[in-house]
Amino acid sequence: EVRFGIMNEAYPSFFTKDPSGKWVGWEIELMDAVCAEMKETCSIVDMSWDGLIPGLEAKKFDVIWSSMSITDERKKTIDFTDKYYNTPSKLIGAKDGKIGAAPEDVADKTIGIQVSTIQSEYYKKYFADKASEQTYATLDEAFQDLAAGRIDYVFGDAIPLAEFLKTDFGKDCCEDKGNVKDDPAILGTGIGGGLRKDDTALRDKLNAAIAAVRASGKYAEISKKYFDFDPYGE
Amino acid sequence: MTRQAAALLVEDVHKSFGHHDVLKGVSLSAQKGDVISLIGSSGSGKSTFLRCINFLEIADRGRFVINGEEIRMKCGREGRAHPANWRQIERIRTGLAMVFQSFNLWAHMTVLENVIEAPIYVLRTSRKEATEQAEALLSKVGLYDKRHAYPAFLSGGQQQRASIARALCVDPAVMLFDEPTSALDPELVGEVLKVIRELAEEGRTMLLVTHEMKFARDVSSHVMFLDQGCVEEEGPPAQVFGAPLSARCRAFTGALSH
Amino acid sequence: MTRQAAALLVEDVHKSFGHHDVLKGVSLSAQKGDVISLIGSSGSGKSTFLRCINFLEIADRGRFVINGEEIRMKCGREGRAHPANWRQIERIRTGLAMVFQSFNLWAHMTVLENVIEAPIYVLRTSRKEATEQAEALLSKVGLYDKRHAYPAFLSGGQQQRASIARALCVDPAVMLFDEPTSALDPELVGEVLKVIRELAEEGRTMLLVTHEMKFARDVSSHVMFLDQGCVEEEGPPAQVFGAPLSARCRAFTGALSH
Amino acid sequence: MSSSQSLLELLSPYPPGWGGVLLAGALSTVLISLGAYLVGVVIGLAGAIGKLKGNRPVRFVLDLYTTAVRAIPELILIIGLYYAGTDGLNRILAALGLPALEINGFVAAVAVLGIVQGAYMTEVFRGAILAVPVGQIEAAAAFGMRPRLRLRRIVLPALMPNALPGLANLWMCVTKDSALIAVVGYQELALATRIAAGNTKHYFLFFLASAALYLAITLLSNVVFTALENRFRRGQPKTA
Amino acid sequence: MNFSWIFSYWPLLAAGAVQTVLLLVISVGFGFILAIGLALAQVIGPRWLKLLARGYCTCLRGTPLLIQLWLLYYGVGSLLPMIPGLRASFLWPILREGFFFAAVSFTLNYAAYEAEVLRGALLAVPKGELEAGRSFGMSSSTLLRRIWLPRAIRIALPTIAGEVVLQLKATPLAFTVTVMDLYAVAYKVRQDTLLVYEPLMVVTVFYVCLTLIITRAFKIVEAQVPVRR
Ligand SMILES: Nc1ncnc2c1ncn2[C@@H]1O[C@H](COP(=O)(O)OP(=O)(O)OP(=O)(O)O)[C@@H](O)[C@H]1O
Ligand SMILES: Nc1ncnc2c1ncn2[C@@H]1O[C@H](COP(=O)(O)OP(=O)(O)OP(=O)(O)O)[C@@H](O)[C@H]1O
Ligand SMILES: [Mg+2]
Ligand SMILES: [Mg+2]
Repeated sequence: EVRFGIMNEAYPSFFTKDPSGKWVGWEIELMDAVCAEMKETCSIVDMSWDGLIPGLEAKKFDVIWSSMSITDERKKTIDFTDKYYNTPSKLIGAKDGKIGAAPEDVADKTIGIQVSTIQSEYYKKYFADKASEQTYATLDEAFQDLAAGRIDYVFGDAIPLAEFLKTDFGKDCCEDKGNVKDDPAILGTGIGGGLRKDDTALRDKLNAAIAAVRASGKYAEISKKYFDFDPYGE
Repeated sequence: MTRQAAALLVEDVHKSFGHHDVLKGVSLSAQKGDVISLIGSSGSGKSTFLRCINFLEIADRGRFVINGEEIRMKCGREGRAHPANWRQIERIRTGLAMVFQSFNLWAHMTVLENVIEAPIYVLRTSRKEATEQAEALLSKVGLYDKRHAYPAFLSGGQQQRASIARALCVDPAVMLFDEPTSALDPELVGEVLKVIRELAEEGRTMLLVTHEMKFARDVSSHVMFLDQGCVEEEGPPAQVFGAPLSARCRAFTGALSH
Repeated sequence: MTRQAAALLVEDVHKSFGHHDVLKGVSLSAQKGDVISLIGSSGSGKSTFLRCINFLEIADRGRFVINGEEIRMKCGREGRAHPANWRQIERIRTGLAMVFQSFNLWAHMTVLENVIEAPIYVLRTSRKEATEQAEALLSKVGLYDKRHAYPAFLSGGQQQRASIARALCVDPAVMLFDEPTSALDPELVGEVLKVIRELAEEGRTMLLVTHEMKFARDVSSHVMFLDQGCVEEEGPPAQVFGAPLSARCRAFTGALSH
Repeated sequence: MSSSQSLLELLSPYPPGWGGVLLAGALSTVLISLGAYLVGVVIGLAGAIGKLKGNRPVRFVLDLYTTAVRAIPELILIIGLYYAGTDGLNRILAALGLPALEINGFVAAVAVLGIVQGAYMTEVFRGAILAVPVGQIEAAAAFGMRPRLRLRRIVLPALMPNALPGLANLWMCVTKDSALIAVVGYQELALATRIAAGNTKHYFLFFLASAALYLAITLLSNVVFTALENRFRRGQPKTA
Repeated sequence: MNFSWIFSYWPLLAAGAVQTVLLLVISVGFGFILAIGLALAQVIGPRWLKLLARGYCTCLRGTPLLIQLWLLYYGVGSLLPMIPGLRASFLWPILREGFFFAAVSFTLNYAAYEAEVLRGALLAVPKGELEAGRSFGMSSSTLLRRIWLPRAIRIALPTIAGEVVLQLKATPLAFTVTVMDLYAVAYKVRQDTLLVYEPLMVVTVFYVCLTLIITRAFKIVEAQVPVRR
């Protein structure tokens, strides 16, 4: 049996509980597909973010499957599977007609970024000398501040940003400023499952299953239900 | 305001707690320098009467002239009287001092701090002056070496003496003593007697509740015997103790000697 | 244990608070039915002595035999003695009763509840029996109609009477009275005198602190005069009040009559 | 899709409405809080008595307890106890050749919150006991009451009026602190709210709804606390 | 245990510690003053004021601080820019900051809790001691300043110390309105490195030090008046 640790908050499209307490979302369906591929029974253990790493280490579950970005810094602490998705990063901002996500577009503006994300790293490299940063615990808070005019841009993962622009709230105030220029060194590592350092057997099994799901077309089939593009990235 | 400016004039005080009528029309008039003793059985309303005079209890009915100034009253709901102006009460209280039956020392202050509190913060005396005066008073009541102790660490008699010193330190024109010698030994009672006589000679007016008939006889110029909320007997001590008119008073004052 | 089973035997009690030596070797021995009065100036350590006897204060040194049972002590740090077994103390206290100088009624209970508390929860009397006994006692001290009042709403004398009733209700072999008549009027003092005499006749032992010399003379079989932590004079009342040996005692007992 | 749903539908107690989730969350909030609170009261009383009556080592340990437990973030306590604690325990058990033990997350959370509450309550009770006139306790002792009886019959009723406001505050706190239990995978009101809000993006609706639920819990407990206070303040004359 | 990250994060940590202390001092300081008013209103205020103060305390104690903070920051805060001229005024840089809102809502919340404690303490002061003050002609304000409050605060000191520590533990919520207090910095470190314990331990050490200072200070105040036991 493989136990999957998932954060017990809502990250719609990827994973969330519905009112009846059932787990739904792209990442959940992918998990099921991967499990089927591995011919394992799978169960979900949900925890708050704070409980994920200790839960993993205390063997309450075996793999973190919760949209966790793979970074070098994190690799020092836990192991990761290969990426299973990687979405582009984009800027959204107040409606003013000016589109553009290059460093010169954000000069003298304030950008809201979720704490400790790859976008935060990207900001340091490309925007830091031109714009100023405002750190948020969650993107939802950044959206609200953007709507209130406290900040000028939100910089983050394309999918939740697009979701926000689809809501009544986001539609009225803000618009898509475009994706930022890719930097594979920072943005390219993607999202993977987190594992205990010594659990190489499971890692290899998961990697194989992810690759198989991707190859079999099952991955595209699941993605089509949620997105109008391929979340795997290039 | 009143005939020959009575230092203290109280007329027809009524006070009840719930259905219990404690005072049923008590009157009193004192000139400057008078020492009036209030005697009566336990629960007869002596403390309540004293507390009505400085408005710690508000009498249901009654007229009060203190230090020649009449307290303005207004009628509140339920037909009870209320002071019209609390400022006036506060001002008048600065010329009054009270020694409580249960002392009521401020527990968060040392004896000395207790004594200098009112002079400094009510009368606005300088701290130095108040301290000097307080220390003199504390020496007088034999509490000088306990001046830095907190009340909780004092014996009953020491607390009572601190409470007396505290009342004396505000230099009041009218003093209300509620059983000021109940916890004191005979020697100290004698001292307090001396102090009260001195104060009377200085022209201060004193109202004194006591259960020690001998003390009342020695110290007072006028004695009132309170029984069941009424003044049953009053007059100079010689009369009240020597030849009381009412049987009740005779029984009470005679009770000591059996 | 001791010659002819003294009801109360206390030997060489020392007690100091900080650097202040309050008791410097006080001894006392009482037979069943004795009434011993403790007199002395305020702050001389009378209350402290009483409190040492039922171990509310722990004497630094001393030997205690209460109701014929010796309290086992052990030496703690700093050379101070401690009771070896608190259980023993608790057991012995059930045969002791105390009237406090400051009454110490339990504020969250009515007078009646105050009185029946110890009989019910310590002596395990039935509530009905305790209530009956309590009501009889409250009638005796004239507090029957106040039995459902809370202490905060009582006059000083009423509180003191409640406190006396509370002490009497546990039917104690030894009673410690700390100025039990300080807030009472002469009539009630007479009543208390009667009660104490009755209790003595029943064979109870009483230790009584008082400032009323007349009361002490009337009630006691033995008087001790405490001065500066030592017993300065003791003997039958006739001797202590009539022909005291020490000058200090003469001055003290004579102080009343000037 | 969510925006088309009416607000009432969103709050309906049956799926797809989120009302049921919130109510279930509120219930577990109350349960956890009650559990922790009771543990806290017991620890607090014992701690206060220990601090006032105990000897030096006892007082030192209790000082350490109240300072450390109050200072350390609850999160680290609960993670420490639940994860590292069970880990360590099981390692010891394994070394002794015993089967591993599974500590229930709920129990762990209640224990941790209770221990934390106990630290605050120790101080609340200590202050309240100190405000009881010492003479009343002495009177109880003088009548031969055992310490336990003294506590039950005299000290407790007398300290309650002084302690109740602080105790009420702690109750208010624990109902909100119970959100912490999410770390060990339990869903109470705060988490339920976040999930509902995150799912539907109707933040204000759900935060107000949960605020209303918290307020309802508070109003209910206020009734209890006020009744208790009135009862324990009987016999106390009105100030002012 | 791995603490190597401290070297790259220490400026952030220091700034975070300052924010934490500032939030604590501001909310406790102003909150206490407000609490005195609220407590007095409940004890001696006229009926309407009593009800108002009681309602305030119930609402602020009854709802999570997080929600209050959000209502203030996202609700009131997003209305502020609509006040004409405010955006241009010198106040804007303060009003725009999450810190301002965090400080305000912490103060309001702390006041509600503290008021409850003070209310109980004011009622616990023996009536006779107040009467003694009145009988010397103390005005209500003098009585309050010299007798009633000092006495009440003494009674409540241990509880007040607890409330201050509780307030310290509440400061991390400020992160939800973008204030990078010490806890937020630790959170960032944990997100960056996925270390569970080490960043929290740094916070813990800091909190323990602050708590020690708080409790020590309260102990000193408490010891000024000896209690007979
Ligand atoms: N807990 C205490 N700490 C320090 N000193 C104390 C304490 N209790 C009493 N004292 C001091 O010990 C001395 C004796 O006190 P005690 O109460 O025994 O006097 P007393 O003889 O009963 O006097 P009184 O007749 O005034 O009641 C006093 O000077 C008092 O200040
Ligand atoms: N606040 C109160 N509420 C209700 N009844 C009260 C209150 N204060 C006093 N009483 C009652 O009023 C009566 C008179 O009380 P008061 O204190 O004036 O008596 P006193 O003459 O001073 O007696 P003592 O000599 O015992 O001190 C008593 O029966 C008492 O029970
Ligand atoms: Mg009286
Ligand atoms: Mg005494």
